[in-house]
Order: sequence, then C-alpha cells, then structure tokens
Amino acid sequence: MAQIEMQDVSLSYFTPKQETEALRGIRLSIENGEFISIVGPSGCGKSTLLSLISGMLKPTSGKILIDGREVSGTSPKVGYMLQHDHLFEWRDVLSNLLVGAEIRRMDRKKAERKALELLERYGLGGFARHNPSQLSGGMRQRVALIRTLVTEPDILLLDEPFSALDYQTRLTLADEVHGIIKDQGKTAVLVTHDISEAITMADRVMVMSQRPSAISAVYDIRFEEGDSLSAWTKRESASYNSYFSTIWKELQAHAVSAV
Amino acid sequence: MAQIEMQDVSLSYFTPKQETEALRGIRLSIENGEFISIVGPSGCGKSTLLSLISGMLKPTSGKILIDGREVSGTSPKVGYMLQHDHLFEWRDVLSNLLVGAEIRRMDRKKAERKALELLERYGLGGFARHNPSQLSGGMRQRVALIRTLVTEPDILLLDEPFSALDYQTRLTLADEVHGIIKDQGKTAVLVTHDISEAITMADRVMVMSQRPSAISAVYDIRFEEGDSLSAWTKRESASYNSYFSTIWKELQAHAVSAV
Amino acid sequence: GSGGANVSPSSSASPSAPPSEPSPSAGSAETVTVKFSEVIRSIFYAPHYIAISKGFFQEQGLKIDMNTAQGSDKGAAALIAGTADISLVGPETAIYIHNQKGAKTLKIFAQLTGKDGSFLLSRNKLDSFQWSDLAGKTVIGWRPGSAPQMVLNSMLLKEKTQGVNVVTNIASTAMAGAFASGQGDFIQLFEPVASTLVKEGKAYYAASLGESFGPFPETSYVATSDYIAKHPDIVAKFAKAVHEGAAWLDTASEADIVAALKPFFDGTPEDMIAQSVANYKKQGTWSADQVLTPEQFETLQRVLIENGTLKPEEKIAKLEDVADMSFVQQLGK
Amino acid sequence: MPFQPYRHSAGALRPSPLYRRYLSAQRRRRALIWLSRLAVLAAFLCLWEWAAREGWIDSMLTSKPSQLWTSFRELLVEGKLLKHTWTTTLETLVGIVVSMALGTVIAVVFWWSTFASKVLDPYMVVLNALPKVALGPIFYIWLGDRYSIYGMAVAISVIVTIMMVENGFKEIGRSKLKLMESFGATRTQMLRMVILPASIPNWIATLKVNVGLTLVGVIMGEFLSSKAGLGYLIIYGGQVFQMNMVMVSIAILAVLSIALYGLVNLLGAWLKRKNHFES
Amino acid sequence: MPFQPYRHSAGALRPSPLYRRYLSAQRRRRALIWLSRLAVLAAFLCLWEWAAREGWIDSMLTSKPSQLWTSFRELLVEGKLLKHTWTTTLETLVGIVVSMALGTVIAVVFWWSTFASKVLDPYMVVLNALPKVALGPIFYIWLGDRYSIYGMAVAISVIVTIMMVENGFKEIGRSKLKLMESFGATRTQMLRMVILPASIPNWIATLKVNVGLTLVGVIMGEFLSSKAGLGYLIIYGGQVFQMNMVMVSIAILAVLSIALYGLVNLLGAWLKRKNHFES
Ligand SMILES: Nc1ncnc2c1ncn2[C@@H]1O[C@H](COP(=O)(O)OP(=O)(O)OP(=O)(O)O)[C@@H](O)[C@H]1O
Ligand SMILES: Nc1ncnc2c1ncn2[C@@H]1O[C@H](COP(=O)(O)OP(=O)(O)OP(=O)(O)O)[C@@H](O)[C@H]1O
Ligand SMILES: [Mg+2]
Ligand SMILES: [Mg+2]
Repeated sequence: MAQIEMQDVSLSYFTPKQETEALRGIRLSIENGEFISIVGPSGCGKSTLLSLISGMLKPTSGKILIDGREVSGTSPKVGYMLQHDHLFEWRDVLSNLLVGAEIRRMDRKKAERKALELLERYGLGGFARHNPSQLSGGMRQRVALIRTLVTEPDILLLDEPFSALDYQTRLTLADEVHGIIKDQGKTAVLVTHDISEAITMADRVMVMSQRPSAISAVYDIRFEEGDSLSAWTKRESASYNSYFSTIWKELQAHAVSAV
Repeated sequence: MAQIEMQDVSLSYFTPKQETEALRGIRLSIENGEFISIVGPSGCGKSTLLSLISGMLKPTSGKILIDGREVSGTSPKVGYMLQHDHLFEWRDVLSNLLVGAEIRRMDRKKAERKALELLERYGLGGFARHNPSQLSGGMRQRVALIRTLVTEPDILLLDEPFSALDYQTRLTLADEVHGIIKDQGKTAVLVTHDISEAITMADRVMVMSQRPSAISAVYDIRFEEGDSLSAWTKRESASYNSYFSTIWKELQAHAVSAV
Repeated sequence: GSGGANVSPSSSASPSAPPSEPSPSAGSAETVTVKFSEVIRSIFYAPHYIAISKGFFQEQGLKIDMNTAQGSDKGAAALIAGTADISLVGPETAIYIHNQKGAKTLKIFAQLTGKDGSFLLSRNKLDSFQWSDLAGKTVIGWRPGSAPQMVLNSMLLKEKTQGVNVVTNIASTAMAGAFASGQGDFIQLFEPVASTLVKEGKAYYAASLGESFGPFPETSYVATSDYIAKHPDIVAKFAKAVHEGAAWLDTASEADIVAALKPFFDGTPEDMIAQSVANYKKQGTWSADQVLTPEQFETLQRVLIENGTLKPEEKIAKLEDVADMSFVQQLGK
Repeated sequence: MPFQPYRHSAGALRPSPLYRRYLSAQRRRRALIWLSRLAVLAAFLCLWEWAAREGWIDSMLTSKPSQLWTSFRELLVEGKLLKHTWTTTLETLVGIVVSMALGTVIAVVFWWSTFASKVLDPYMVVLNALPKVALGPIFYIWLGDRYSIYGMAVAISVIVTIMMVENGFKEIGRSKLKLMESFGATRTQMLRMVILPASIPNWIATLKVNVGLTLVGVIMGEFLSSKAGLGYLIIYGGQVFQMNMVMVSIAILAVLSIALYGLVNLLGAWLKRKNHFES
Repeated sequence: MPFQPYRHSAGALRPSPLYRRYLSAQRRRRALIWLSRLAVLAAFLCLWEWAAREGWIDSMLTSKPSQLWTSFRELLVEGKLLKHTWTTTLETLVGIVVSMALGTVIAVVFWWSTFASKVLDPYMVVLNALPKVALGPIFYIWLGDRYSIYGMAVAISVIVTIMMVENGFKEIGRSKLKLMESFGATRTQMLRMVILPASIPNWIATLKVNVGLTLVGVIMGEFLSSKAGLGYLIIYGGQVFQMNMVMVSIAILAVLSIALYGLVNLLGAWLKRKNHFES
C-alpha cells in the first residue's frame, strides 16, 4: 500500500472575484521512503498540492489517503517545510526547535533531547543557545528542517526550501538536506523551480501542467552509475543532461500551450 | 588598447563603525566587444567593481581607464543594469525607456525613435503604451535593458540582472539578453552568482576571492563545438561540465579559506 | 480615590497649612468630604478661598475636595452627573436646567458675589467716562452667553448706547493678549488681569460694571435639590463657612488677606492680589449675607431675556423653584 | 515565446455549482455584516432613547436621539447650521492645503540638505512631542483672531506631515536612486523624476492623517476664538447649557470628518490610478 | 565547511591613514552639527530676549527668556511647579497604561473575530476621524470632573492604538501562521506563540505614538477640568494673564514630553533586545 495516495483530487480556490481551478484530477501514489520532486510552471498549484497532503486544505473533490486513512486536518505524520525558515526571532535556536513539539503538546524533555541530538548530528552542535539572527541563511534553513524533524513526521513536504538562498549555499544545502532525509528514512515531496535540484535530489520527478493542473509527466530518475551518487557526480553524469533537457522541454511545452 | 582597464585598483568603504576593504589591487583589462562574467562569494565586492567602472565610486587607490581616459564620474559610454528593473510605475513603458535620455538631455525625438525601434526588435512592439505593472517579470527586465541601450552606451554593466526572476524565465531571458548584447556589439560585464549562467553567457569568467578581493582566476570559455552555440547546446557540451566543476571548486576554496 | 485627588490646593486646608489654627469645633465626630467644583480660579471668589485657608470649613467638619471646572456648564453638569456635591457657578444654570425639565433640578443655596466682577478698561486715558463714549468703538468682551457678556450687553441697552462693536469671539485666556497686542479700544476684564494691564500701562480703568450695573447675582453655590434635601446639615455648615470667610475678608488686614489667598494663586504677584481684592471690596462685590433676593433674581432673568438665552415664556415666577435661601437666612439671625 | 501576460484566469466562464454556493454564502455573510452594523447603530440609539426616557441617564446631560433630531431640524431651519458647518469645512480645507504644502516643502528641504535635517532634528522631536493645544493663546496673540484658527490647524498637522513625507522620501529604495545616478542625474532631476512621483502613495497616506489632525486643529482654534463654526457652536451650546446643540454639533462634526476622509480617499485613489500605482 | 558566520570584518584591526582621515572628518561634522544645534537655540533665545528688550515684541505678551528663568525659579521655590508636573506625569502614565491595555485587548478581539472587526469597522473609522476634543463635554458628564481627564486621554489615544496594533497583527506574515497551522496549532496558540511576540516591535512603535497622543489628551482634559497639572497652570496663567507662567508651563511640558518619549525609547530598546529583535 502506498504511503500517500491521491485519488482524482481536484481543488478550486474561491474568492469573491473569481473561481480558480488550481488542480484537476490529480492521481498519484508515493511509496514509503520515496523522494519525489515536483516541478511546474509558476502558479500551477504546487504549493496547493502540498497543502492538500498536509491536511491544511480540503480537496473540492477526490480523496487523499495517508497510510490508507483519509486525511482530515493536519496530522503529526506530516511535516511541512516552507520557502522561508520563519524562525521566531524572540526564541533561541533550541526553543525554536521545540515550537512544533510545544504545539502538539509532546513531552518537552524528550523533544528537547531529540532536538539537541539532531543539532549535534547535523553540524549545529554549538548553536542551541544562539539567536536565529546569529545564523547564516543556510544554517537557518537547516534549523527549520530540524524543527520539522523534532516532531518525528513520517512524511516531509518541502516547498521550495532553498529558493531564498544564494546560489552556492543552495547547491551545498540541497545536497545536505537530501542526505539528512535519506539518513532519517523519511518520505519526501519536494517542490522546486530548479530542474537540476529536482533531478539530483529525487527518485521521481513529476512535472505539472498549467492550471488547472494535472501531473503531465513522471520521470523515474535512475543513474547508470548507481543509485547512491552524490548530487555532484549526478550532475556530471550523461543521463543528467538528458533528464534535464527532457524535463525542460516538457515544461516549455506547457508554457507555450498557455499563451 | 583595451576598452576597460583597471590598474591596481583598491577600494575601501568607510563607515563610522568600521573600515571595509572591499577590493585590493584589482587588475583587469577588457577588450572591445568582449563579454565578461564575474562570479565570487557573496559580499566580495562584485557590485563595487561595477560601480567603479561606471564612475559612481572613486577608487581609494589605482586607476580605471575607459578607452584610455581616466574615469571621473558617470559617462554616457557606460550603461548600468541592476538586479531589479526599477521601472517607474508612474510612467508607461515608452517614457520609462526615455528616462536615461531625459537625464542626459538627449534629443527626445531621436531617443523616442530609437526606443520604439528597440522595443519592436526585441519582441515588445505592442507594449510602448502599457504600464510596467502590466508586464511580466521577464518583460520588465527586457525593458530595463532597452532603457539602458537607448542611451547608446558602448559598455554594459549587468549586476545580477536575472536573479529576481523565476528559474525558467531566468534561463530563457539570459539567452535572449546574451543575443541582444552580441547583436548590438556591446562590451559587457555580467555579475552573477549562477555559475552556469556565467559560463554560457561569457567569453571569459573571472572568479573573485573573499574580501579584500582580488581576481583569483580567469577562465577563457571556449567550446570545441564552435563559438556561436546557443546557451542550450553549451550546457550540454562536455566542456561545460568541466568548466562548471573547476569554477565551483575555485569558489569553494575561497569559501573554506575564509573560515 | 480619584487620581491626583490629594494634591489639590485644598490640601492647604489640612491642619498643617493654615497660619492661624482655629480650634476644631467640639463634638464634630468626623470630617465629611464635600466634592466641590468651582467655575474658574479667580480672586473674584476670594471669600471661598479664605474659608478654606482660614479653616472655616474645617471648623464645620467639612473637607473641601476642590476641582476647577473651567465653565459653569461643566460645574452644573458635575452636579447632575453626581461627581460634585456643590458647585460654584452662575445662577442662570439653575434656571436653564429648571426649564429643561430633566429628572434633577438644581437649587441655589447661597450667593457669593452680588455684582458683576468685571471692569471696563480703555486703551487711552479718559478723564471722565460716559457709556456713550463707547459708540463707534470696539470692545473686547466675553463669550456669548456668559455672565459678563450679558451684563455688558444689558448695560449698553440700559444706557441706550448704540454702535458699539463688541468682540465676543475670543476665549477668555486670549482676551488680554488680544488687547495688549493692539486690538480693540476697550476691554472688559476681571481681576487680577485688569490690575495687571493697568500696572503695565497698557490700559486705564474706565468703569466698573459691578458699580455701574448695580446688583447682579453673578456666582452662586448650587447643589441638586436631592442633595440639599438629603444633607441639609452639610449645606448649612457649608453656607456658614462661606459666610465666615466673607466676614473675615471684610475686616482682615491686607497682609493677612494676601497671605491667606496666596496658596491658591500660584505665581500671581502679591501686590496684584492685594490690588484686586481692594478693587472688589471697593465696589461691594461680596454680599454680606449671601442671600439671593427676589429683586436680584428678577434682574438676572431680565438680563437673560434681554440677551436671548432665556425665552420670555420660560421666565420663572417663583424664586423658590430654583433657590433655597433658608440656610443663609438662618445665618443672619 | 516564453512571455505570457501575467495572470490567466482559467475556468472563470462557467461558475461551478460549488462556486455558486460559495458566492451565495459570501453574499449572505456580507448582508449579515451590514445588518449587524445597522443593528449596532439601532441598538445604541434605542438604548440611549430608552435609558433617557426611563430616567436612567439624565437627558439633560446626555440629550436623547429624539431630542437631537428635533434640535437638528430647528438649527437647520434657522439656517445657522449650514453656515457653521461650511465655516468649519472651509477652514479645514485651507488648513489642509497650507499644511500639506508647507510640510512637503520643508520635507524637500530636509531631503536636500542632510545637514539642515540633522541640525533641526531634535527641535522637530520637541515640536512633535509638545501638545500643540497648549500653544493656543500664543497663536492668538501672534496671528490675531482671524488667522489663529489656521495657526492652530497648521501647528497640529504640519510636524507630522513633515515627518511622514520625509520618511516617505527616505523609504524610496536607494537603488531607484542608484539607477538615476548611473545615468548621471543631478539632485534636482532625482527630486523631480523619482522622489516626488514615487512618494505619491505615501503622500496620500500623509494627507489622510493630515485631514484628521487639521480638523482637530480647526476645532481647537474655534474653541479659542471664532465667530462661527462647529467648534463655536459646541462652546456656545455648553455656555448656555444646551446639550442638544453640543451633541448635534458633534454628530455633524463626525459626518463632516467622514466626508472629508472619503473625499481624500477618492482623491488618493484617483491620483494613484492616474500614476498607475497599484492600490 | 560552507557555513560561515555572517559578516567577517577584515582589516578592521589597523585603521588605514585614509580611514583615520575619514573618521576625523566625521568627528568634525558631528561636532559641527552639535554646535549648530546649540547655535540655533542660542540665536533663538538671544533674538527673543533682544527683541523684547528693544520693545519690538511685547514681553508681556510673549514673555522673554530672562523673565522665564525668574518665573521658573519662583514657581519652583514655591514648590508648586513640581507638584503640577508630577500630577500631569502621573495622569499621563495612567492614561498610557490604560489605553495601551485597552487598545491591545480590543485589537486581539478584532483579530479573533473577523466578524466583529468587520461589523465595527465603520464605527472605528468614524471614531478615528472625529476630533475627540469635541467630546470633552460628554466625557465630563459621563466620567465626572475627576475621571474626565483619563477619559479624554484614552479617547484621543485608544483608537489609533487599536488600529496600529491590529495592523501590526495583520502584517505578521501569513506564512508564519501557515507554519503554525502546519503543526496543527489552535488559534490561542497562534496568538500566544506568534501574534503577540511577533508584534512587539510594532507594539513599541504604537506606544511611541500613544505617548504623544495621551499627553495631548491629558492636557486637553486638564483644560476641561482639573485641580492641578500643567494644563491647569496654562489655563490659569492665561486667565490671570501671566504669560510667563504659560510659557514656563509649556517649556516644562516640552521637557516632560521628551522625557516620556525617551523613557519609551529605552523601554522599547530593552524589550526588543530582550526578545532579540534587531533594532
Ligand atoms: N488562498 C488562495 N485564494 C485564491 N487563489 C489562490 C490561493 N492560493 C493560491 N491561489 C491561486 O491558485 C493557483 C495555484 O497556487 P499555488 O500557490 O499552489 O501555486 P504554486 O505552483 O505553488 O506557485 P509558485 O510557483 O508561484 O509557488 C495560483 O493561480 C494562485 O493564484
Ligand atoms: N555603501 C557601503 N558602505 C559600507 N560598506 C559597503 C557599502 N557597500 C558595500 N559595502 C560592503 O562592501 C562589501 C562588498 O559589497 P558589494 O555589494 O560590492 O558585494 P557583492 O559582491 O556585490 O555582494 P552580493 O553578492 O551580495 O551582491 C560588502 O562586505 C559590503 O558589506
Ligand atoms: Mg508555491
Ligand atoms: Mg552585489
């Protein structure tokens, strides 16, 4: 049984001015431990898709199942990571990490131990008592990821988590986050605009069409050189280039069809 | 004689709190019609370098020559394009294009004719009377480029002109701008964080070191497949990958050495 | 208590402040606090301050919690709203309120000033002043509806002086400044401002409206009918203290008077206080018996009608409707 | 052809049943809000009237709606009310124009000369913090009876105006100016081509604040010295203990202030549209 | 090891000769600014004194600096000045506390219930636009002669406070709340964990505006009815035509307002530092 299952999910946004059909008849299923990237033209409904999985939005029609149960409201099984880290300036790093645990009223001692352990493990050992403003952009995003991990979700939803970072930090951090998520054995859905990020991080890349969107193509990413390549070597491999141009053309096709 | 020549140029910023030595002993010379990309860690002084060439800043020591004459103040020979388009909302596209001409008190009729011609030529023919808010991000940046071209500079300075755009627009626009500049036969200096942009657009890539910066390496970009490749084919060529990883490593070296 | 309530000038009524401490009246078990609202702070009301600072209220077992209302309307409103027990206001407010037939009525139980307290000052020295001199001249006067303005207006009617341009659009605090900066030929002022202007050589006394117009009940002690009915003892004691203040003022030496008034008039030079008191004494401002007579009441209503603030059909026939003079009448006996 | 117009609204042609349901729910909600607003007003008035009739509050002090209405009609018929309202309106408009003009000019001077701005800064802070109402008598003496109203109005509004306009100038991105600089623009050109047009939205925001302050100043000025105007009416009504007159004047003042506010909103919307600022 | 601490200041150890020259130029400039400030003050006072002595202005109307000084000393010695100042200070502090508390609570209610906020919105606009000074008589009646000062102070400051605080709540990024929502936070948790702490900087900005308004309200209230206070002194000084007293009171008022403003600045800086907001 797939861990995440979307069955003919559609979603329309209603505002007094207009109706926006964001998603139409989305079907997908994601297995336990899989890493999925989603790319698509901007405004096509990628963030909407993640919100649906997280339970913050209800589909207009269709069903979303997580571990076979229909989603109704947010669940501790799902962790969400946004484009900006949104660390709270008025809390230090450690107490930022405990935000999720606090909201969910988890055992504080245990959560704290977990948070410190993750900090240590992912290279931020000495920063528990620092203020967010003392961290660099990349460090802040790592803290944001750990904040999500502290609540021990099975599924991670990542909405353009690196797009606010500068180019070099972005490249490096993407690698690291990929490592962390694989290390923790989580299922992950990553939304990104950056095709090379999508290819190097994911097991599968899904391309979405223009609004009302559906999933227009799915690419299984396999490198002949083996599966556990670093992002770096992936980028240099021959299949990378062909994935890149195929996905690029797929995306362009949607852009054109929209005019 | 080189068109732009920097001789041992240093620049320090003074604020009441501290002295920031941004550039130290920069030497470079750029030929007429050359396209140069500059990459470097963030805050290393890339924008400062462009400001020096444009004459908006004076070097603390050293000399900058353009066409053999020492730079003193801004000159009509140099056009500057910034990260954000900064189109004036209160003017329509055409009158935005005439901003530079107006400031320099150029012949209005002639400038207008030139502006309309460029608009037409670069695919924005029908937009002269539109307001900036009616254009997409990519169109706005093209208008910003044309605004610079209307004043007929010999040299174009581009400071991360695509970084505010989304991924797909960025890729496409970079190609186009490259085409426009080559078409106009201008000398260009492009600052970017994006290594692949730097490689695909430029004849030479300069890598700057951490502050106080100097130029730590220069790479002549030559593709075996020929010189007039599209950005797209360049990205797929074998030498692209090797340029990319060399420059990446050069940059990483500076990042590490700074800790 | 209310914020800042204990830092009022009335605190000088506490045992430490008065220079000569009279023996507290025997038997008065506890002091009663009276919430009192005065219309403005003025030497015109000197007997009242004397009664506070010489301890006459205290002798009666009353503690005066005094607030300055800056206007008769607010003084009266405080009574109706119940935030003041007794107010010192123009008696016309009692008439207005009577005529509005609201739930509460006010009663005048004592009168503090029996004449208008303003003086007419001229810019140029006049050897002898006739009211007809005002014809064609500009007079800086008080706001429409205020007692001094109505008195001046009635005075002009009485003297049949025509063509006087009375400026009534200036707030009281800006009048003297307006005159000093060159506006107007005449100005109608209370003390000590009149004395101040005269002393500075900016103006000359032309006439006293109090003297010229004759008796006019300008300021009275007023309380709601309910309060008077419920606390006749307090009202009686209050009237007695005021009476004693007036009597003391009548006979005391200038120096004593100035010393007694000084705490209430921060920053006013002592000679100005003395001069002002002397001027008021001279014109017989302070009635000896605090009684509002039917004649005075008639004068008041006539003035109000002449000035259009009271409709003729609203005229009150019986003084008893708005006044209760029993407290002050007892005092004389 | 990668450039597409901004937002493409798809599927906006035939509203789906769900959307229609949403729209009618919205309409119901809006109606409910309007009803509640009216209900609040009605409840307030009824309670007031009722309490006054029952004698819980003294209608002499607080007046009551029915009396207000009578009083309003009387004042209107006597023809005075319109005159007073018009006087106040005119004074306010003059005050607004003067203080906006003065404030903008001074802000430009401060933008032009950082030195002047720095030197005068502490004095601006003092003037801003000082309750201007305290200066009333002084204005009267300096400006006389006619102009003291304007003096008060301008005094109350001009400092805030200067500060807000100056702030607006400062908030205009350095980089817009850098663009101008790269073309070799002079300071005058920057002012004319960027600073002034770019601060139109901020200028409108300032105008909105200014209207309220100027009206307060005019009323204060009328309290101090006036022949007519709503402030005069309020003072006079108090003097002769006519709370109805006071209340009617206050109500009209409220209407006037909303009208002025609405006018400024319209003007602002027009100015913004004309200059293509998104609202 | 790609993560480096934020800003590395290089070469800050040994200032270069050029930098030293720059620094001393800066120091000269700062000194010049301070001198000019003092010069402006001195010139103003001297001109005033001189004009009064030469009889160009009437010192009875405008007072003069030397008289002010004498008057100040006299008032101080009589012990009354401190009392009046203290009264006003206390009233202002109480007013500030009440109106900030009230404003924040109402803003929270409006945040909590969009419906209430929508329904009451037009009334807020009216109340905001209405010159509160005109309400003086009403406060006087409702609150009595003692509390009307607080009524006036709160009336003048609370509406702006509500609007600013509410605005601050709204400006807190939707996405910070989205983060909370993704953890399944309740509305109370959002309020407690995000809305309130995140609006501290805005709350402080509101407090700064509030101080000025409350002080104006207190002075207005004291004009209306009071036993003591600087407003009382100003009115009384006007009534007895003692312009010295008026001027001294206004000067002290200016000092008081700056002191309060400074106090709030300190408090704000402390609160921000405590909560790690960058200033
Ligand atoms: N709350 C909302 N109300 C109405 N329309 C909305 C709302 N949120 C999103 N939309 C619309 O729905 C569409 C999809 O939005 P969404 O944010 O999911 O796109 P996206 O793919 O994440 O875009 P981007 O690439 O810009 O992040 C857009 O057209 C957007 O305008
Ligand atoms: N006006 C200024 N005053 C003081 N220091 C400045 C100023 N402008 C830039 N600096 C400092 O000079 C250094 C170089 O700045 P510059 O903007 O040239 O870097 P950059 O390479 O363009 O950075 P980025 O990649 O972020 O655009 C930085 O450390 C910056 O903090
Ligand atoms: Mg999105
Ligand atoms: Mg830069």
